[in-house]
Amino acid sequence: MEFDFTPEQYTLRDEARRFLEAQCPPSHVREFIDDETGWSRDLWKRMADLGWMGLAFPEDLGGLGQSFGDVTLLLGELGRAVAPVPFLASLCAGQVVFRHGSVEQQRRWLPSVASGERIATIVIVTPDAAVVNASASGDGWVLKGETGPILDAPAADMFVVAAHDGEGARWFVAEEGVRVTPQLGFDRTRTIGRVAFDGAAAEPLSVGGLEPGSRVAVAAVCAEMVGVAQKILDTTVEYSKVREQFGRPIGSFQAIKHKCAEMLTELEASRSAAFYAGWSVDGDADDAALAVAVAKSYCSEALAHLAGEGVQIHGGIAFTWEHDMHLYLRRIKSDEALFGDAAFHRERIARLAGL
Amino acid sequence: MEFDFTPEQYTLRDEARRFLEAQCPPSHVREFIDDETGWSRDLWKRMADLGWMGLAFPEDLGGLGQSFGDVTLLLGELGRAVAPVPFLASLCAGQVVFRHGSVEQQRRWLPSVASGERIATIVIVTPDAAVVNASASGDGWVLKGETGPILDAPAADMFVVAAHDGEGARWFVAEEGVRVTPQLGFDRTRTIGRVAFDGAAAEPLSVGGLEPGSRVAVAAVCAEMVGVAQKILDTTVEYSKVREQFGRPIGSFQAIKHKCAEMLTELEASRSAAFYAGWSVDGDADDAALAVAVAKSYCSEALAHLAGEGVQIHGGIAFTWEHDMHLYLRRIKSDEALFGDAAFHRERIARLAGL
Amino acid sequence: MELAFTAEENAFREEVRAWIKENLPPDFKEPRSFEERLAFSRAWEKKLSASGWAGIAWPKEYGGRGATLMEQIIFHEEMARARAPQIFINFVGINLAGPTIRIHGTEEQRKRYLPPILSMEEIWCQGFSEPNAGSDLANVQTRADLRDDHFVVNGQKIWTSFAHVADWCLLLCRTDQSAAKHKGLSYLLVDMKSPGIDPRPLKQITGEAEFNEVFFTDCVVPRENLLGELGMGWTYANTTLSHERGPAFLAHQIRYRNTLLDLVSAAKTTLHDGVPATEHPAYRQKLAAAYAELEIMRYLGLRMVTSIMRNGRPGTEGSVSKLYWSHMVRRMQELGLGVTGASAMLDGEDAANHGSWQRGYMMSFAQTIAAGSSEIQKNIISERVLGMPRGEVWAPKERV
Amino acid sequence: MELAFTAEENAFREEVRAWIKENLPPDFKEPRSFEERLAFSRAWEKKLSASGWAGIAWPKEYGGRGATLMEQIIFHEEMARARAPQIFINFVGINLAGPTIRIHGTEEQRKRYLPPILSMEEIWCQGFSEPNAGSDLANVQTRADLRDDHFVVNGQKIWTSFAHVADWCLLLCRTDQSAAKHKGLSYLLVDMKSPGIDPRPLKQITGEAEFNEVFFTDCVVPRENLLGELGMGWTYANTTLSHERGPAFLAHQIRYRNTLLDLVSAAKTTLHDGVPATEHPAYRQKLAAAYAELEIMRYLGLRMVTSIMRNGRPGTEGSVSKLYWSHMVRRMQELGLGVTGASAMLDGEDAANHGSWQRGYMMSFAQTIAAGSSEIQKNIISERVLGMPRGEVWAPKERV
Repeated sequence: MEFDFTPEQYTLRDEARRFLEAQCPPSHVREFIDDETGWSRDLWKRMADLGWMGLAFPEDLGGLGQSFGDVTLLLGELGRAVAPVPFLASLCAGQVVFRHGSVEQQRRWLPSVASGERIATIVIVTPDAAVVNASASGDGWVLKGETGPILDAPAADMFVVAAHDGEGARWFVAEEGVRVTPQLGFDRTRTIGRVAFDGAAAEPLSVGGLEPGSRVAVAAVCAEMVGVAQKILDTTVEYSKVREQFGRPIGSFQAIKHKCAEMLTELEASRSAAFYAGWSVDGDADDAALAVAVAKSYCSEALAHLAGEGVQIHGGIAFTWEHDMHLYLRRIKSDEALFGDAAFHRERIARLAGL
Repeated sequence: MEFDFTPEQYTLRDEARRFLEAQCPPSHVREFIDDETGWSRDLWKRMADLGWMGLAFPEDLGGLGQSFGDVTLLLGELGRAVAPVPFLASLCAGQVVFRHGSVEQQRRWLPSVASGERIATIVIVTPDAAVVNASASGDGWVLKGETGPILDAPAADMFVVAAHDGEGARWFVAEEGVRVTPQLGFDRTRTIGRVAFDGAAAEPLSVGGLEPGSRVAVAAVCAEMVGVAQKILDTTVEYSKVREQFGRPIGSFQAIKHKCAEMLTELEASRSAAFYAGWSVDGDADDAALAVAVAKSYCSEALAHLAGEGVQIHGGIAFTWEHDMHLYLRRIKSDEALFGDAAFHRERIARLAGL
Repeated sequence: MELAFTAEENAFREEVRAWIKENLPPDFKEPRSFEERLAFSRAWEKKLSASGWAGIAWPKEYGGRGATLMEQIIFHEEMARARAPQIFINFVGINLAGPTIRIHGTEEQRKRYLPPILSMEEIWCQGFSEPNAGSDLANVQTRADLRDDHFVVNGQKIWTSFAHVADWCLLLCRTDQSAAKHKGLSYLLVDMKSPGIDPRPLKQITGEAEFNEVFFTDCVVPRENLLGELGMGWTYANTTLSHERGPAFLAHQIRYRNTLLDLVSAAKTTLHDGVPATEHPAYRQKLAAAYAELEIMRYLGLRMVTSIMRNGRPGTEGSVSKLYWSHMVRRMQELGLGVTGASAMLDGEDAANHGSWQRGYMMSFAQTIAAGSSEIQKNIISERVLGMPRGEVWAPKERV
Repeated sequence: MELAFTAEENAFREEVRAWIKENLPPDFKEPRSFEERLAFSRAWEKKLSASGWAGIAWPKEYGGRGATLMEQIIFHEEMARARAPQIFINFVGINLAGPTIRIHGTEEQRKRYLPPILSMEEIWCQGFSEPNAGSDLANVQTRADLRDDHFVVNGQKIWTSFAHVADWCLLLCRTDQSAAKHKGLSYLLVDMKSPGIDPRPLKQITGEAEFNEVFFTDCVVPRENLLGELGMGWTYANTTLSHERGPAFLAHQIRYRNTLLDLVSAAKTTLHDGVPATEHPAYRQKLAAAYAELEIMRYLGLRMVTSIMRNGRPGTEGSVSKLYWSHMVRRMQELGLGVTGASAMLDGEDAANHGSWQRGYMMSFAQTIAAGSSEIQKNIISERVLGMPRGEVWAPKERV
């Protein structure tokens, strides 16, 4: 039994952190925060050069054949950097195609997703429900309906859509004829928008239902949140060591110290839950449905609290636009609402546990 | 506008506190805590001599003609002393008779309740529901059913019962033929027990429905809780000033200070809510139903938290039976469950507020 | 206990209501951008001023209405109930600078500065916080060196509202470098048109710039613009701060009640798990708890008012009230974000109710940080109310 | 990441299961009174001992089973899953005194004391806490004065489990009055039958007496009963304390899972507002949250075990685990009281499930107070894990 990443995986994480510190410092992030549809194509290309988008796809599909676990560490680093790229959306969409698509479908779509050439997004609001309707039309299917907000829809050129086909919810892929209306995100570092289908052609993925695909998305967002929260805690602890009030670093006051200790507790519990959720979806464990609901419910509430405490400890300085703390806070609060909030996932737990 | 007690009322409170400190010190309370049916008849007599049981009943019914507000201060002091007497139960029962009984019924029962000669209790679990059934029998009514746990049932010789008369819930008074089974209370300072009616004769009070009578009971328990909580905070702050660890009083550590500040905040908010609830039932204010639900929901949760913090700050010493802290904790936790807990009263608020 | 109003108070209430009805546009909606708010408030507060409502708490001898505490409460309540805008651009003048000058200024200063505040001819800002003097306000480092008949001011202030539109600044600065931290401070009344003052808008967490940083470089201030006595700035500052929480507590409660009503209607129309949030297990109880907390804020306010009427100052309930309501507001705003579901991921016009939950949530941090952070409040409560021993030096003992 | 067990581990699990099936009475119910528990555990732990399960973590050379970490976990997990009793009367001997003597004792001491622990011929208690040495353990004042060939012990210990039935006591006491607080301490191995020892039952918050106060009056202890070296008590004590949290974390999780299952079944059968607690808005979400928190305790445990296997000690997850689970337990127990409704007003046999929620709630305070209160844990975490500056003296720096 070994419930932790390997030293090699941590090396990858450390490399990713160094890469992002150099290539995606806050100044880079801030180039895009006033632009509703802006995101960093430069960074995306560099990430593609490193093979990040293909990390968790098999080699024969153009990926690097690593586990989903490796990607969760990467997601954490991208969260830490609040990187302005559609990585999470495209990854989740690709993973849904990988888990629900036929071999032919995988071959058709995944190599370009794995190379970063094609940007996909996952069109879903909560992981259990279709958001639009699909109906048969001639040889194929068409989608109708409007939904949102959808993460990184403005950046996407391929849409993996949870649609109701008359019998149940399942995944469809649409490439053309999708109308996207960009929206102003609370998280300014990523794009978001409404998505409308007015008879757009779509193809159903061969494996029906929304799970296990939607679980991957939930696990992914938890992994990202943990990375953001780690950055918040690191920043807060560092600040508390240098910021002086009453002639002493504020980090020497017990009230601040105890808050930070509580934040670390929330973070380590969240990290454990996100690790487990990632592991469980990777191997499709028996308790995967429960594990992702546990992780998302806990991370949403605990890490939103942690983020609030980070702002509080910073005091006035974090209340400025110039300080980066609000970028992390906005990311955490957005992720809290993404793919179902704590209340939603607790209700899932209640049902799964037979309450 | 004046939303506070008068100096005279506070003088009464201070006298009550001095009286109870002398007549009902913890050593006196502890005489009864190992005895399921034991309570202090001595203290009761002395309280009767002071006219406490009649405080809030009109003079023509043998009372002192003061407001219910005066009694709430007294309830707080009795809570502070965790006095082993059936005051709250008998007061609530008497108030129900006062508010729902005909003049004749008031005259028949209240003078002996107001003098402390007769001890009454209120047979109800949550303030909105009948607990047993009443049916017509000959000229009168009989009660059938079993319910509990009922506060101070083992001490009572008169039962004011929320019963369903076939059309709705209303109050009945039963004196004979009531079977009481004493139970071990979590709060060891008062008696408690199951109450069974197997055709006991009972008389309906003339004003139907359970309100406003049941509201008085809810307001009364909140007033008591505030007194207990004040004692917990006082004791905790005092202890923190004298208990030394690491060569300093623990009350000089910011972590302890901040906890105490939070406790005071919870206490003052609870006190405000209990004051208002008491005021609102006194004059049957328009928002009385809401006010008591607000008070009971808030006091239950906030003061249970406060009590837990009191134990935590005391550390090991509060973990002993010999220390009085657990007596207060048990009283608070019992009161939390008495006449509906926080969840119950929040649901009431939701309905009253049209949620 | 008596919660009824007198006939006179009720008549006063009718007067306020009638005035609002006549003067507030019936379709009035709180402007959403800071600039719009500023423009609206200029006109609105002029109106208030012209009708004698600007300084209702000010004594009659200084041009105010000399309203009783109950009248002030009634006035603020009615304004809140009508969702009329709160005093904004003239807030510092009416509530902070004005009372401070009235209490500590010379007779000449009173005559010179008070009337134009009431008439809104002169707008004020206050220069208090500095980057290194947040919770530790006595650490003010902006220096004013006395040279014959004038001071030369150098330094930086932060969180200065209205600095870019203000005519005057109530400036807390260090006039004695050698005295103990809180003893070398003085108050200057600074003409914002003086050379050497550079106010720069400070973009806050919401993306709007409601505040400014203000840089002073060799700014000359005449000696007669010293407020009261030299070295008394710390004492006077406590006057200013004590006026920051006025008798407006109950009115704030009504404004938060408006927020809660908005929250409830959002909850009724937003589906979670297929049911309105009001029927969802998680949100139903939280909404009810928010409702209870808000009611209790009113009761706390009623106690505070009673204490002030009886003793001239709030009692224990007053010392905890800021801690209570600031965290109540944070919870309520966070609940607002939660209730709106996936819309929480949006902002501004794209989000539910024009982004008011996002803005309200972000702004709620101001409540627990500004005007004495929650941590400072807890220090004060534990030491001054509960009498717990000082263990860590966190503020000069002399702070009132 | 790999959560599967090896074939050997699975075989070991089968062995444990088979043994439990054979030895645990099928209708076994945890005894409710302390005295019953004591009686049962004497017999049960003798059985464990006879079958070689007593010291499974002890090295083979000292009579133990030398089980791997995974085997220990499996053993504890299976015991927990079967709701078999936890090690009780021999807990101090097996988990605290034994390892401390093995690591710090002389070869003679090892030979003399270890075998009777394993065989349960000798029961141990530990003399650690004192009325004035709670969180501040270095403040131990029980003194042992060395006179030629023996120590004379005077003082008082508190929270000493099993003192009235124990044969030996692992006693932390002050042997040097002049040295720094944590430097003058030593460990003595004290025969509880010596004259001058008076253990008195200490009734705890639940009304039961699981602990004792122990008074030492001129109690003579031979010099050879000094453990290891003089003045090393503080260092050795940290060994003892570090063994207090063993690899039993995952097993604890299973025991709390049993508690949660009891809670859920109580919730299903207790009506609130006319519906089972599982369907009531307030309780449904809280039950789900408790479920999530409990699952996360398992994940934390898995990480801890992995860290111990890799590095010999837990990582960051280990430093927060006590804070995490102790408060989790408090919430769960309090939820239990809430779920049982009006029955929360009762206790003992009259209450739901024989008063287990009342007892569990009261006992949960032990988790956040004993073995390093939550406040001490937060000090440790902030300074040692997060590297925050020491501001207040709260413990000797040397504490490991």
